[in-house]
Formats: sequence, structure tokens, C-alpha cells
Amino acid sequence: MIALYPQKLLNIITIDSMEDRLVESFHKYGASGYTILRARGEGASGLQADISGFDANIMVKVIVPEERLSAILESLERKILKGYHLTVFITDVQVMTPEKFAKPLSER
Amino acid sequence: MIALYPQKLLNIITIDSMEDRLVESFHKYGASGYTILRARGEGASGLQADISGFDANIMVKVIVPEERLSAILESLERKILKGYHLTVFITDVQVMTPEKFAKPLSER
Amino acid sequence: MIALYPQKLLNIITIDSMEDRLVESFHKYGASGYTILRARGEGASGLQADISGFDANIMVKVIVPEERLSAILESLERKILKGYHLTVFITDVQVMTPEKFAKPLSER
Amino acid sequence: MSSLSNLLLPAVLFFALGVIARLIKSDLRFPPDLAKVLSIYLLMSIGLHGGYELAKADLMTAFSSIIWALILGFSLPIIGYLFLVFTRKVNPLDAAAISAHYGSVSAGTFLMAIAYLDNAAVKYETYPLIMLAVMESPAIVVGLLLAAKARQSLAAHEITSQLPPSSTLPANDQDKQQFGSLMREAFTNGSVVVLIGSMIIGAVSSPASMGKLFPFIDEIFMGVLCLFLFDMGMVAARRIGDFRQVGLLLCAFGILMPLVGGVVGACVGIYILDFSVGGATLVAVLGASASYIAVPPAMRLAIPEANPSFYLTLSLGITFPFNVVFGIPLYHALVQAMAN
Amino acid sequence: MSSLSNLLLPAVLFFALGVIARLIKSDLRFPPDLAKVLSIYLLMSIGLHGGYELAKADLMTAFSSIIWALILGFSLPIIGYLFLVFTRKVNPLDAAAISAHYGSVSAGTFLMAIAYLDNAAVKYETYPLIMLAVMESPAIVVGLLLAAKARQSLAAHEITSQLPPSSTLPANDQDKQQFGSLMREAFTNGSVVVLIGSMIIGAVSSPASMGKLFPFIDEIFMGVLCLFLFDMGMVAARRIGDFRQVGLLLCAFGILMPLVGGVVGACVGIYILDFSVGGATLVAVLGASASYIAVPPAMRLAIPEANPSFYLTLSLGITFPFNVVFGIPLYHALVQAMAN
Amino acid sequence: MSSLSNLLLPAVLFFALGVIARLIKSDLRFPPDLAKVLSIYLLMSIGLHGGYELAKADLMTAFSSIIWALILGFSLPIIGYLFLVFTRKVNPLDAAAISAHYGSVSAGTFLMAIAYLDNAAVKYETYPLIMLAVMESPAIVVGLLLAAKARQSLAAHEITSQLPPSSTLPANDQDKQQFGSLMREAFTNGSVVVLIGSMIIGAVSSPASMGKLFPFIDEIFMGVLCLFLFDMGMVAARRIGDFRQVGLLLCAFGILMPLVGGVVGACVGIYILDFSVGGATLVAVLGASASYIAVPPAMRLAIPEANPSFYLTLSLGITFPFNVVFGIPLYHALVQAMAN
Ligand SMILES: Nc1ncnc2c1ncn2[C@@H]1O[C@H](COP(=O)(O)O)[C@@H](O)[C@H]1O
Ligand SMILES: Nc1ncnc2c1ncn2[C@@H]1O[C@H](COP(=O)(O)O)[C@@H](O)[C@H]1O
Ligand SMILES: Nc1ncnc2c1ncn2[C@@H]1O[C@H](COP(=O)(O)O)[C@@H](O)[C@H]1O
Ligand code: NA
Ligand code: NA
Ligand code: NA
Repeated sequence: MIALYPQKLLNIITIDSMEDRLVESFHKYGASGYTILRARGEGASGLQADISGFDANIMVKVIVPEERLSAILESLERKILKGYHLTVFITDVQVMTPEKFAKPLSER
Repeated sequence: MIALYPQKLLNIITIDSMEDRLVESFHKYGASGYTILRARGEGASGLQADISGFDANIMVKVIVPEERLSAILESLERKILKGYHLTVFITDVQVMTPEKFAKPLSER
Repeated sequence: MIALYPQKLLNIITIDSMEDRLVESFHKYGASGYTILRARGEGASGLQADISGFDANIMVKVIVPEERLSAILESLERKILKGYHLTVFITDVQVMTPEKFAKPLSER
Repeated sequence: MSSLSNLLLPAVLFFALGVIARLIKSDLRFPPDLAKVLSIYLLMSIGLHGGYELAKADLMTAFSSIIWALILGFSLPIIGYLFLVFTRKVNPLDAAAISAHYGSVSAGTFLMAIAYLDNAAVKYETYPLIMLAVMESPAIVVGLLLAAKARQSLAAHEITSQLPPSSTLPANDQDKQQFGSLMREAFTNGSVVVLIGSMIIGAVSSPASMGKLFPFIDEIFMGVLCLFLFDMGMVAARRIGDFRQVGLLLCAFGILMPLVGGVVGACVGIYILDFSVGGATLVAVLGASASYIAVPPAMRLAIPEANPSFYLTLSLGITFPFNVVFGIPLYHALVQAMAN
Repeated sequence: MSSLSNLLLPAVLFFALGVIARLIKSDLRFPPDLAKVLSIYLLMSIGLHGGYELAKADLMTAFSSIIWALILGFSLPIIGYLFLVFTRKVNPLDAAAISAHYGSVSAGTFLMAIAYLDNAAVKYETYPLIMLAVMESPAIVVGLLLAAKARQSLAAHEITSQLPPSSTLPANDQDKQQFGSLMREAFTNGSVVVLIGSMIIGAVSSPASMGKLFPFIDEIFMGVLCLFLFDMGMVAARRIGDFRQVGLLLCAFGILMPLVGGVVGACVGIYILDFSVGGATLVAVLGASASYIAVPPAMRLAIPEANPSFYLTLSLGITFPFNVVFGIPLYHALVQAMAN
Repeated sequence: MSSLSNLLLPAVLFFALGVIARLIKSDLRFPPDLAKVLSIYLLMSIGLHGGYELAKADLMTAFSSIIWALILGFSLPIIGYLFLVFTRKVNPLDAAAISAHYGSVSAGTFLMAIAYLDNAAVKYETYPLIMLAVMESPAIVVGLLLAAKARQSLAAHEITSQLPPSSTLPANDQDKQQFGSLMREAFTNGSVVVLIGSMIIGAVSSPASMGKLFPFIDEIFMGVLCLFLFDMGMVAARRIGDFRQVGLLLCAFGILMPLVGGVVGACVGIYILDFSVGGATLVAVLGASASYIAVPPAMRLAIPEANPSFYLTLSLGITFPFNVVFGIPLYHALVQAMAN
């Protein structure tokens, strides 16, 4: 049996132009990596239909150890208070190699 | 510490031409939003390889309060009984702003 | 109320050229299907920015019954030991039709 | 000889190259959105061209072309359906879904036919272009009606036990609403909008402003068509592999039905619409070709009980390659023979 | 008459077709990345062309064109802002975000104007092309400054209770850093890089090597422009629907403001830069047009408190279609009248 | 002088513009699928052209071109490997992966060389085109063999402790199967299929039908090449930044190795294949250029232990820009000198 270890998976859905700012804070708050998917959607701020690339969303995924989650969440909350539209949710996941997610991008 | 609240995340994988019908039912059953990703895959109904756009899938994600989930699930079950191929799964997630997901799209 | 049954959702993030090898092992180890999303990201092996298609990632999702998970995980571990970069995580999900995910692709 | 020269047209050869690339399991992949862009360009080009010509057209002939396009679009699926139900190789819902494809048309096949006629220096009327636009959708309506009938007869014969009960209930409000939305979708279909829109623009624009468009719509047309057929060759090859699942008899239908449609179309073109050999060949191609763009997604939504690999394999994997490679020169020879 | 002939230009008609396709809810969708490719091509083409011409240009005139482009880019948003704040229909932050769009420019509108002038066989100078490149970014700076002012006055008037506190804090280190990065983004904006880069390449390349490029940048230009405007028609139509949310008075601003910008631009073009009728019409179009590519994402990041559907509906859904269909012939007529 | 005129070719300038756009951190992004479409178009165009010419070719020369392409493809990686292992700057597996790239070729560099020769009005034979197609894959085979050798010697020298054990096991069934599938992938590689397919189509198609394709494959070719190199400039610049990670000595290899390959290629072109100056320059470019399309993903799969940023930085970030900007005129001058 392969041993599995708990981690948190942070998900953020927002407009594509937020990408640089989010990536910056992942570097700053010690994430070991992130993944970005192109998305469309609808929510409180209306339709983001990705029509001709004019209104695309991104879906961002970050696996972090639980103890590093809240610093990132707080930085997201600050952005939300400034008026940015971020749809955020967290999932419990299990990983095979917890050390991988403990090594910040900056120490690569 | 930022407080987190439980919600349900509904995931649906199906062919891209189902999109309008699904979106319609999200509006009808009080979802606060949804997100759509372009996907490919394989399953009981064969390969959906997204070759030249001829056989693409979509992956749809909807965060809903638990109490509103079953109405949507029932509408999905009705579709499945009619013969539509829908791969459906539900995850527990935690969110920072539960009010956001309680406000139906129709009341925007 | 619609009854829901537990399953495991296996997620793999890696470079796009790994696709054929992964799909092969899903067939071999009895997955009932899989879904693939185009992705970008950053991690221990650097930036995968999907610039002009030269460094794209894929995100792969497989729903499997818990008892069939470990065979797939072991095959992934073998790949990781050979030097392949795979970001792997597992989530608990609930499905409406567990039989669907018990039927291997090869028996279709 | 005419057939051989067709086989050496670059467009046909690129189609074959696409098929071969898949068969030898090459990793060649065209970006998923390319085919769409190319087909928008191709429809826009022939639309502008056709509209420009049609400005000088005879209204009466245009009108009867439309009427006969509708007749073809409605009657061919019924012929196909009766035939399929008669052979008992598929259930009635599959038969409805399959046959709907043969009432509609394939723009790729039509464009290939134009390239073929141009290469053989055969002149043709512009009316078949209107027919191409008109025939895209009616077959979807017929498909829906046939499916409704099939569901009823399934319910009546009490062989419904394998099918979930809900699908055999009499049409309720929701179903009617869905029927309405499918109708709207059929007639506002993207290809139809591009084609008819471009024809109108070609008809009303000034010759001077059209002149500036010609390098774009004329000179690179043949090259873009080659690229498109290259791409479509790979799409078709992806389905050819499924033919074992489909069964030999059904595959035969994928060759027989275009022959029937081609003969019916040729008759309409020569005897009724009184077109030249080129024009009648195009009508034959409209009759013979099966839709692979508009109809499949419509059938997925309208007849979800039907098995998509049946109709996709038939229209994309069998009828389309057959028409591109063998059908077109055949219909041309047929029309020539009939015209003499 | 001039206006009518504009309405029958293929490019305008394809724009209309795009709008119609959305209004009748057609399932026609252009691949999301197509508009980007087409606009890179279009900017590259006019850039190379313009640069080639500019090699022979008068340095003095080029210089004053740049100065006046900057003046237009800085002053037009201020006019718009004062007007919007005066009407009290939107809050100051929305006013800042909206008006920034009108100081910048729309390459699509500019290209349409070139197609219009070419069709009417009106000659024009190349300097407006430099102005197009120069005007893309300064308005973003003005927008940021206006927003900073708006936030201060909101804080002062203590009507900040609806807004979260953090947004009204005095600019701190992080904000300055963000300002810096927004500035950098404004001036290294993709369109600006393609346009200025292509102009330089066009200016330094040998005539022989440019000759090999002309079929690509000239002959298919008009066709690609049609395809681009077709696509943009669908983008615009997606926003037209939101006009109810925006309100009638604000919609009026979307037509009034380009008229103001057009008149100011026409004056600069005729009286100050001393351009021909064609050149001055282009300057008027620069004044009249509102950005929908560079400014919206910049405002999303810089003024997140502002409501995007206000500025997107105005610039994409109202001002852009107005300029393409009615504005261009109007500004041309205006300049003709003023020039006599 | 010849070198300077190269630097002012639009295609080179667009490549530089792409590099600059990334260096100034512009937000300019080409859609991820564009490069693929452009390179399919470019390969199709030169393939059709070349095939059309080759129909008149001398079979004997064609055959010895193929043989020498194979010899170059097999020998250059071995030279590179020995050199890298000798310097001890990278481990043997990295050395294998890196050197495989230099036995293969870069179609972008080859196309740029053709643009350069066309601009300088230098004639060239068509045989190098066959060599381009032939050389794409053999280097992958050599890379695999070198890696197998490297793994064995690593195991033997017992310095395997850092590496996971499994990777040093003797080749088992699964490995052989993987080797087979990598071989198949190497020879059914997408670029090879497009290039060889188009050459055959160009050779067998009738002159009349080819005539209809020429506007597409000829007239817009140079423009599309510019767009492609613009895009590739951004791709290359993304890797230039990593050169610090790679180290100076390795970077020197990225310039030295193409010089070696260029000289070897020039000798083969002049002394063995007896080509004209133009043709021999193209063979030199084949020898000098490093693959960045086919080989990197193959190495990722075949030698996962190797560090991709080594070979990507070298082939995309150093060798490719060096060849496009400096290498091509250099090899041309070299061949000219040798030919006299
Ligand atoms: N309930 C939801 N479920 C899934 N995605 C959502 C939900 N609400 C919002 N989103 C996504 O988040 C984006 C921004 O949401 P909003 O800020 O609510 O406009 C939308 O475009 C959707 O893609
Ligand atoms: N076990 C699975 N895991 C992940 N995705 C699946 C699974 N089964 C099916 N899918 C996805 O759902 C789509 C439709 O599935 P099906 O209805 O089984 O053909 C497939 O094309 C896949 O993208
Ligand atoms: N902590 C993480 N969270 C989310 N995705 C990650 C994480 N680490 C790595 N990835 C993804 O996995 C890919 C390969 O990771 P790596 O092997 O660490 O380079 C990256 O390009 C990311 O897309
Ligand atoms: Na038909
Ligand atoms: Na303006
Ligand atoms: Na080489």
C-alpha cells in the first residue's frame, strides 16, 4: 500500500488578467507550485463567456500544507476587500510525496 | 485565522453541446454561478478526443449550499434517464464567503 | 433524496507528452474512464507556460473505486522513480452511479 | 480517366494524407479550433462569390432551387429511415438519427466538388449554393419527427423495457419547449448564418469594394481547402477505426445511401431544375453528402438514446471519404451520361 | 450618400452580420483566440506599411503628431470624467474607469476608417498611425490618477461606508509598486509592441525584401479585416444586451463622447497638424474611438471597485458600433466641411 | 556586408522583436496554438514546392543526399556527446539528451536560410529539403542509444546512488516495448509526415492544379514566415533567461556545436554532394541547427532523468537565435570561401 498524506488544495476562479498578481503572491507566501486552467463562467459579476478572448476566466489550483494556507487566504481576502472578484474554495486532498509541497518556489 | 464554511462542489463532465441545457438548469435551480472548462476524455460512450473540435467535452463546476444540491441532482438524473451521458461527482469544499453561494443567479 | 456513493478521484498534473503513457496505464489498471484538461503551471521542474504550445501541461482526472486505486498509484510511483515529473493528488468524491466507475474501459 | 485525375487533385491527396497520418499513428495534431476557422473562411469565400453572381440570377430559378432543396432535405431522410428500419440492423431511434444526416449536406464535400469541377474546367450555376444553405437544417426537423414516431412505436410494441420509462412518455410541455429550441438552433446554425450572410453581402456590395476582397477569397482558396481537407482526413480516420463496432451491413448503407441521394439529386438537377452538367453534378453531391457538422450535435441533444458512434462513423468515416475520393467523379460521370 | 456607401462596405456589413448572429442567438462561435491572431496580423500589416512610408516622413511633423497624440490622450479622459461626475449618474470611480477608455483608441475602428477612406479613394498621411501607437497607453495613466483623486474625495466626503475601508487608505508602498507595474504594463502593451515594432521594421527593411511581404500585408488585408469585424460584431453584440443595466443616460454618453472626441480630433487634424482631409479624418477617428483591448483589463486591475459592465458596454457595445457604422462617415463629412 | 543585410531582413527583425517583447516584459502573447498552425503551413508550402521541383530530380543525387543526411544525423550527436562528457560539465544522461538535439534539425532555421538566400538571389538545389525531412528523426535513436550506454556506465561506476535504482536496471521487456514505441514516434513525427506528404503531393499533382495552389504557398509565404519567427522569438526569449542556470561553459557549447555542425555540413555539401553555394549553405544549416520541436518531447519521455532546462535553453535559447541572426550569413560566407 502506498502511504498518503493530507494536504490542502486551494482553488481560485477569477478573470485572466489577475494571473500575474496571484502568481506573485504564491511566490511570496511559499507555495511549491501552482496550476492554471483556462475557464469560462457566470457569477455575481456577470457572464465571463470567453468570447473571442475578451472575457476569459482562469481557474487556479495550489496544493499547500495546511499551515501555509492561511497566509495565502489572508492575501486573497485583502484582494477581495479591495474589490477584486475571486471565487475561492478549499478541498482536502491526499498526496504521495508531502515534501514536494513543502518546498517553496523561491527555494528552487 | 480566516473562518471557512462548508459547501458542496458539483462536477459534471459531458459533451460540449449539453452546455446550454445545463446552464439553463443552474439558473432554474438557484445556483449562484458556475464555471466551465474545455476537456477531453474517454468513458462508456467512447473516446472524446477533441480532434479538430469535433468531439469535445466540457467539465462544469458548481458550488452550491448542500440544501440546494438535491434539486439539481434530480434534474441531472432525469437527463441521465433520458439517455444523456453525464459523469457526475460531488466534493466537499470550504469557502470563505458562504453568502456568495446562496444568492441565485436569477436575483443578480 | 438521491443516494450518493463514495469514490476516489485521482488527479495528475504533468507535461502533455506524458498523455499516451498515462492513458495506457488507465486502460491497463481497469479505470472506467478519464478526463484531460489543458493546463499551465510552475513547480519544481520550472515554469510550464504553454507559450506557443512549447511547454504545456495536462491535468488528468480519473474516478476509480478505492480498491482499484493502489494499482494505479503504484504504476505512477514507478514512473516518478524513473524521473518523470508527476504532481499527484487524490480527493474523496461522491457519485450517483457507482457501477459506472467499476466497469473497466477494456470491457466496453 | 476522369476519376483518376480526381485522385491526383492536391485537395484529395491532402485528405488522404490526413487519413494516413492517423493510420500510421503519427503524433500530428491540428489545433482543435483550426477546422472551425478554415470552414468559416471557406463558407465566407464561396458565399461572397456566390452572392456576387446571384445578384444577376433569375428569381424564378432561385425560388424553385429552394423548393427542391427543401424537398430533397425532407424526403432523403425518410428513404434512409425506411431502409434502415427494414433491414432491422439498428433500432428505430438509431435509424432516425442516422438518416437525418443524409438529408442534410456536407460543405466540405461540396467545396471539394467545386475544386473538382474547376480543375476539369466545367462550368456550373450558382443556385446549388443556395441549396447548400437551405438543406443544412430541414433534415434535423425530419430526424426529430422520425424519432418521435420511433418512440411511440417502441412504446406501443412494448419493447420499451430496455429503455428508461421517461423517454417514452407522451410529449409534455418541457419536450415541446425543447423541440422549439432545437428548431431555433437548426435554423440559426452557424454555417447557415455565415453562408447566407456572406451571400447577401456579396450581392449588395459594390464591385469596387468586392474587388479588394478577391485576393483573399479567390487566390488562397485552393490552398486553404487543401489544409481543411488535410485536417478533415484526420477527423474522418478517427472514425474509420470504429467501423467494426458498426458492422458491415451498416457500413454498406454508408455507401449505398449516398449513391441513392446522388442519383435523386442528379435527376432533380438535370430534369427538374434544368441545370448544366456542372450544376447538376453539384445537386447530385448535395443529395449524396451527409452532414457532419450541424446534424451530429443536434442528434446528440434530440435523440440521446441513439448511439453516436453509429451516425458519426457512417457520416464522417464512410460517406465523407467515399464521396470525396470516389463519389464526386462518379456523380459527374453519371450526370454526363444522363445529360446526353 | 457618403454615409450610405459606407453602410454597404463589406467590412461594415460583416460587422453587422456578427451582431445579427448573436441577436438571433445563432450558435456561431469564433474560436476564442482568433480575434487575437487577426489583430496581430492587422497591426503588423498597417505597421509595416506605415513604417515603409514614414521612412520618407518629415521629422518635425512626426514629432508634433506625437505631442498632440499625448495631449489628446491626456485631455479627453478629463473631459469625459468631469462630464460624468457632473451628471452624477455613476460614482467617481466608475467615472474614472469609463473615461479612461475614451482617451485611448480602438485599432478596429481605425482600420475600418482606413478601409472607408481607401474605398472612397481619399488619400491620407501616415502620421496618424504613429498617433494610434502613442495614444494606446497614456489614458490608462490618467485613469489611475483620476481614480486616486476619486478615492480621496470619497474618503473626504465620508460616503465611504459602502466601500471597504482598505480601498480608501492613503497610497502605501504596495500601492506605489502596483502603480509602477501598471505603468510598465501600459507602455509595453502587446498592441503597442506589434505596431511600433512593425513600423520600425517597415522603415529599415530594404524595398526588395519588403516587396516579398506585400502580397501578405496588402492583398489579403481587406479580407482579414472583414473576418475581424465579423468576429468583433459578435463581441460587441454580447455587450449591447447589457445596455439596460447601464441606463439610458450613460448610453447617451457612449454616443456623445465620441462626437466630442471626433470634433476635437478633427480640429487638431485640420487646424494644428495641417493634415489633408483623409489624415484629419483619421485623427478625428482617434479622438472619437474608445479602447476595448488595452484599457479594460488595465482598469479591472487598477480600479477593481468600478463596475466592468459599465465601461465594457459603453466602449464595446455602444461607441464601437456607433463609430464603425455612423461615426466614420460623419467625421469625414465634418472634416470636409471644416476644410472648405 | 552580407551579414548586415541579413540583419535587416524582415524575418530576422521580427524574430528580434519577439525576443525584445519578452525582455521588456510585454504582455504580448501569441495564442498557444498559432505556432503549430504556422509551421504546418510553412512545411506544407516548402514541401509542395520542393516536391514539384524534385519530380525533375536526379535519382542518384537524391539517394546520396538521403545517405549523407543519415550519416550527419547519426554522427553529429556522437561528436557532441563525446565533447560534453569530456568537459564533465553535465552528467552522461544530460549529455545524451543535449547532443541528440544537434543531430536533428530546426525547420525554422532552414526556412530562414531559404529566405536569406532568396533575398540575396542565390540559387539552391532542392535536395536539402529531402535531407531536412530525413534528419528529423535519426538523432532521437542515437540519443536513446547514448542514454542506454550512459545508464550502464553510471551503474558500472557505482555513482548511481543519487539516481533511483530502477533506472539502472538492465533493459527489460517493458523498456524494449517503450523503445519500440519511441522509434515509431520518431519516424511518424508530425513534421516529417507533413513535409514528406507535401513533397509527394507536389511531385504527383498536375501542373494545372498546382498552379491554383501557388498564390497560397508562394505569395504569403514570406509574411507567414515573419509571423512565425516573431512568435518563435518569444519562445526563444523565454529560454534565454534560463542561461544562468545552465552555466557559461554549456552556453559556449550552444554556439560551438552549431559551428562544428556547420563546417561538417558545408564540407558534405561542397565536396561530397557537389552542390552549388546555395545548396551547400543549406546543408551547412542542417548540420548547424538543433531541433526544438521533435527532439525535446522525445527526450522528456526517453531520458526523464535529464534536466530539460539544459537542452531547451541550449537549443531554443542559444543555438536557434545564434543561427538565425549570425550563423546563416556565416555559413554562407564559409561556403563561398570554400567553393572558390
Ligand atoms: N457558485 C459558483 N460555482 C462555480 N463557479 C462560480 C460560482 N460563482 C462564481 N463562479 C465563478 O467565478 C467567476 C467570478 O464569479 P463572481 O465573482 O461571482 O462573478 C465566475 O465567472 C464563475 O466562473
Ligand atoms: N472514471 C472516469 N474518470 C474521469 N472521467 C470520466 C470517467 N468516466 C467518464 N469520464 C468522463 O466523462 C465523459 C463521458 O463519459 P461516459 O458517459 O462514460 O462516456 C468521458 O468522455 C470522460 O471525459
Ligand atoms: N503545489 C502545487 N500546486 C499545484 N500545482 C502544482 C504544484 N506543484 C506542481 N504543480 C503542477 O505540476 C507541474 C509539474 O510540477 P513539478 O514536477 O513540481 O515541476 C507544474 O507545472 C504545475 O502545473
Ligand atoms: Na444529403
Ligand atoms: Na479616443
Ligand atoms: Na543539426
